[in-house]
Amino acid sequence: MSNYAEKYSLPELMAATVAREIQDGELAFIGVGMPLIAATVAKFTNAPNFNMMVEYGAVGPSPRRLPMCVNCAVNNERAYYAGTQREVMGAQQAGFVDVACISGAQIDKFGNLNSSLIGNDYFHPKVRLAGSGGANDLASSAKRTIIMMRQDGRNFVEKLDYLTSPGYLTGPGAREKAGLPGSGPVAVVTTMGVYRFDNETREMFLEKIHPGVDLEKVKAAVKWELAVSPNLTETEPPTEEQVMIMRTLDPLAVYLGNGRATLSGDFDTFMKMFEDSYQPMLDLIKSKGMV
Amino acid sequence: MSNYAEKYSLPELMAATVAREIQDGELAFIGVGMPLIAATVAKFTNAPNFNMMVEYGAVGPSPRRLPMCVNCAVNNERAYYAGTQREVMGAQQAGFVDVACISGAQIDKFGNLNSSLIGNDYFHPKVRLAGSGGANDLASSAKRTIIMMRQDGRNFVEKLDYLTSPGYLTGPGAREKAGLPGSGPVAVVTTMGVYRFDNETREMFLEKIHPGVDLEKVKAAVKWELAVSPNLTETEPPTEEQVMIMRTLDPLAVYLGNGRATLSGDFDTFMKMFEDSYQPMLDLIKSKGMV
Amino acid sequence: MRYEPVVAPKGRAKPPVNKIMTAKEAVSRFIKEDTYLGMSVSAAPAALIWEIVRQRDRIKTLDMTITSQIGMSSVLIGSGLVRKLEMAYNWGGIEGEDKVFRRAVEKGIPRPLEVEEYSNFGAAVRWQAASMGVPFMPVKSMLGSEIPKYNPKIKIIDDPYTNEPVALVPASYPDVAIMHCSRADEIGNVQCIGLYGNTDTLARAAKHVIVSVEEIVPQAEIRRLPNLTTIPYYYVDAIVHAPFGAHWRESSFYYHHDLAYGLDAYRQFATQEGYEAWLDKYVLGTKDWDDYCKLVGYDRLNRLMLSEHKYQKFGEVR
Amino acid sequence: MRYEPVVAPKGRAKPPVNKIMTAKEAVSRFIKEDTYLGMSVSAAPAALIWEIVRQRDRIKTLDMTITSQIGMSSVLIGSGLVRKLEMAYNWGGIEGEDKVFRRAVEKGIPRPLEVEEYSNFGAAVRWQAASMGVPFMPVKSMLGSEIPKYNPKIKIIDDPYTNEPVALVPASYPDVAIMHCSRADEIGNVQCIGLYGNTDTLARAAKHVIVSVEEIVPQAEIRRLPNLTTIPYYYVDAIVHAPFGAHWRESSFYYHHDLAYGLDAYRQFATQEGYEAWLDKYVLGTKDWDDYCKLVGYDRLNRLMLSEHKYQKFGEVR
Repeated sequence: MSNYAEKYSLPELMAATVAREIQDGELAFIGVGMPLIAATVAKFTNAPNFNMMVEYGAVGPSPRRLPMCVNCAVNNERAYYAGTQREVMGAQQAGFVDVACISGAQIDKFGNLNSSLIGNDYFHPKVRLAGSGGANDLASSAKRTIIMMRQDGRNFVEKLDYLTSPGYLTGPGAREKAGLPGSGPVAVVTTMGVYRFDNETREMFLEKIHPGVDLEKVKAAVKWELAVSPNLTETEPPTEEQVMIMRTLDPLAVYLGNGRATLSGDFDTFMKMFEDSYQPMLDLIKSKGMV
Repeated sequence: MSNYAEKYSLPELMAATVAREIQDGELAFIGVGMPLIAATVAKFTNAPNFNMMVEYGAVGPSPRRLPMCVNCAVNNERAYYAGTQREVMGAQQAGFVDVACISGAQIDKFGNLNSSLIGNDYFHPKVRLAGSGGANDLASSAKRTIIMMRQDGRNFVEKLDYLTSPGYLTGPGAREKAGLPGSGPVAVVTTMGVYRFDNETREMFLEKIHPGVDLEKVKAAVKWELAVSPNLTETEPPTEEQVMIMRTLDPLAVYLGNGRATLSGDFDTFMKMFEDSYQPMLDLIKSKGMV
Repeated sequence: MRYEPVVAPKGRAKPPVNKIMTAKEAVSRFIKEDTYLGMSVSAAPAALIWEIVRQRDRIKTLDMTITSQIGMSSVLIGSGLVRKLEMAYNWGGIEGEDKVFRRAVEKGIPRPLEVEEYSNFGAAVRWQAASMGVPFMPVKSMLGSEIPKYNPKIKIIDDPYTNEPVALVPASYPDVAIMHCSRADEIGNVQCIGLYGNTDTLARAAKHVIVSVEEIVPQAEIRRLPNLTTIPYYYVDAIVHAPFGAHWRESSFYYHHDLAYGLDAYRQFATQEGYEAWLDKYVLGTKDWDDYCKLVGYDRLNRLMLSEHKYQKFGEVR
Repeated sequence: MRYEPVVAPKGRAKPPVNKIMTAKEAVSRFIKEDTYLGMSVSAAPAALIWEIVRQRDRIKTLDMTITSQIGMSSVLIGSGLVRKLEMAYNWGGIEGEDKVFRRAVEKGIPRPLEVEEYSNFGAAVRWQAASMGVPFMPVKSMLGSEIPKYNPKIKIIDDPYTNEPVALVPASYPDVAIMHCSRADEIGNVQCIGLYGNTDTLARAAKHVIVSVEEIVPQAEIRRLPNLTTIPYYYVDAIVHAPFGAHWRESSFYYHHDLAYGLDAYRQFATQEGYEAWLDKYVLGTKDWDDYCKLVGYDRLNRLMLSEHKYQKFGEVR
């Protein structure tokens, strides 16, 4: 059933798009933020038997509230397993993880990512960023990765300032030569559209464009000669159900809007969000016949 | 206090001797059998704050019955930790284990042990034995080892048929050169006496001889020119308390006599031994102010 | 560019579906001729071993990887199924000398047995390497001994950081692993209570995993105690409900080792004829594990359980 | 031969003695100038970090090893104590951009910060190598990336078994590790409930270990649930009783992450002046953790606990 939502936000469109990338029965390595919203939507719609691994040591949680971080207590709420990061990272390196969601500040045409620094001198960066965290591990070993990124016009670059997380490196055969177990990125979901990677050249091409986005604007936001699919289509909008699920899980738009700004210093609003989450989430879980 | 027992068996003498080698506060890697009896005696007498590690994943058990094997359920009875073999083996390799008890079928003058096979062709042994098990790991990484062996006249050899567990290998400096973390054996407690290793030559010498054993018999039971301490003394007998503890833990002499023979097929006697062990062991534990 | 998107292969995760089946089904489905079989020692998967022997005419030959086995592997060796044994220790423990093992190695009865040796830790970290998807693990055991001399798979290198010798052992990926554990839910989340040796890492190393358990519990019980989950569902192919499934050995917090039985079995194993008489009666002569338990006697098994619970019951003070 | 027997050195095991002390005592005793400090992220050892900053005039300089840190490490970096950071990630997580980290790396404010980078798993297995007493661990992460290009400690070799590339990372043995866990007994048997990242292996890697805990429990409670023991006593030097000891971060099964506080703190950290104002009020302005909790408000902390318990309480169905 595709009862599309009439009103939805761009983050909601992106999360719904990623949710559709997750298949039933899969094991996914999910970071918090938008990927978590997407994973939750998938679990309650197209992939009821998929389970989530969270980086700091949780598998298959069934939380009734919004997780805050990869090491957040919510991640082991009613989980199948709780313990170490090495359990989930080791399982991933051994090939058990079907799909992982990652992001970065810069990306190139082979899907390589930079989340470490901006500038051309590693030792004196213009802007220092977070670093790999688990992104390099997921990009190296997950069977496939889905990349979620903001497109700001400057971050789809010809050459990365630093290669933090491997995509297809220099092209066909490069991952195998490097000894990487995973097979690399299959999709890039951005604020402008959806990109795939060509099986022959391993180069990114535009497959879908978001409703209302101008193709020339997309091309201008990509610093290399962007390949566009001859069958370019418009991104499928989120369904009403997908949007309902997102707003039930994240009522203050902490991940899907500017909820963080409103919560800064506002303890009561923050706590009320949690205290009130139990019943609506439980109802949602039950409506899907889950436990 | 040294209120010596008037009557005791040779195994009881050996166990008491090993018990005296364990110091308070130490962490020891203990296999079952006689070393376990010795460790229990030490815990209740000279080393109340020492704790035991058992190979298949238990630390600091406080059992009220006799363990049967290194992976016996009794080993995690009221333990501080229960889980994996890699926890205890890893801790040992990282240098956390003060002392370990091992054994073998053959030993040479440098305290190297063979527990794998008898015969001069590895691929066609005259007698196939158990193999290393954990013995090699303990001999490699425990800070010091104590060796317990039967002396049958043939097993203190010039050359081992197979070197399963390293003592001092070929002599001074050989362990360091091989890259072994532990420092090697400090004592060999046999059915005839107690041997030490000379700090300079790393060769075994006879330090103590058991009451009633003839020195010439000992020399005849050693296939190399045995060095004998100029201050050779008689082995200290077990105290009444040490013997009482051994007989409380092992009333049917499963480890300290021929209990196994009598138990074969006799389920009722076997079960009664367990069912009746609770109260006397509890009384013993309480008498020592332990929990 | 053909604009044909990259399609990635699936991961190795087993899906969260109902995995409960009988030992007969599990062994038939996963264990074939020439299977490279891994086996846990804590607890001993007796119910699964018995079923493998019942299907020996179909299976014919197994190569095995263990750390240490105390008695139970000899049931397989004596049956003529085992061609090769990668091991650290194979003996009777308190039951004593393993004549079955000796006959196979010394005399090739009932068939020649090739032995590949490691130390216990050396054998265990081979599974750990596989569980992490790395080709080897470094270890400080076995250095200076003759174990590497007769096992070329053990490589001694100079550590590139300290230049000191370190031994490398290669990852071991069993085709199938069999193990006996405490409890599991129907999708295969397994919880081991008490000591469990290397059961956790063996399950992570193997391509297919068959777990027999004392109890099957609801998913909600697993979710209540997620820190007790030893083997998450994605490693597991089959859950076999086999109460007392480790007899004559122990199952921590469930029942005690039946030494009287074990010693008596070992007495019979002293000759191949004795072993076969035991096998005919207790293994081939019983159609499944429940049938074996009836033959041993549930009264006897129950007494072993009560004795264990007198001393320890998980989560309770005894 | 002089007949002087070999005397072996003692092992590294910490004895089973009463290890309960205040954060002030523990930090004074174990953390010195130039200490190589390891820190857990799940849970964040806030009570111990605050105390380290209170003693910064004595400690002066720390080199740190972490996997990832979410916010808390910046309290140390901003205080001017940190000279070097071995890390995979150092940022605010949901609290956002870490301006303290940026100032230190980009501008050397309040002091230059050297960064040595790994992936999360790459950083974690360095502690695992140390925990096992091996000089390195092999890993398949970081291959093909530029992480090894700027970190010579990462060596890429051809695996001697498969000839495929594999990365080696060297063991990391912190002088001192600080961590916040669920509960412990007085001799230092520690149980972590919920996810705990790499806290277990960090404790096994470090020379000295300081653990702050939510609850101190009797030994009998540890013995009742031995499978829950995450860190046995022989690794632990000090147990510090610090309820709510991870605030503003979460402590699984005890209380929720105080995001409202964290976001507000990060807003203040945007400038060094803002950071110092926060530090003066909440860290230097409080004499110990209880004093900090009073300043934050036990009513607020209690509400975070009640909210967590509404959703999960260990061993209970919620």
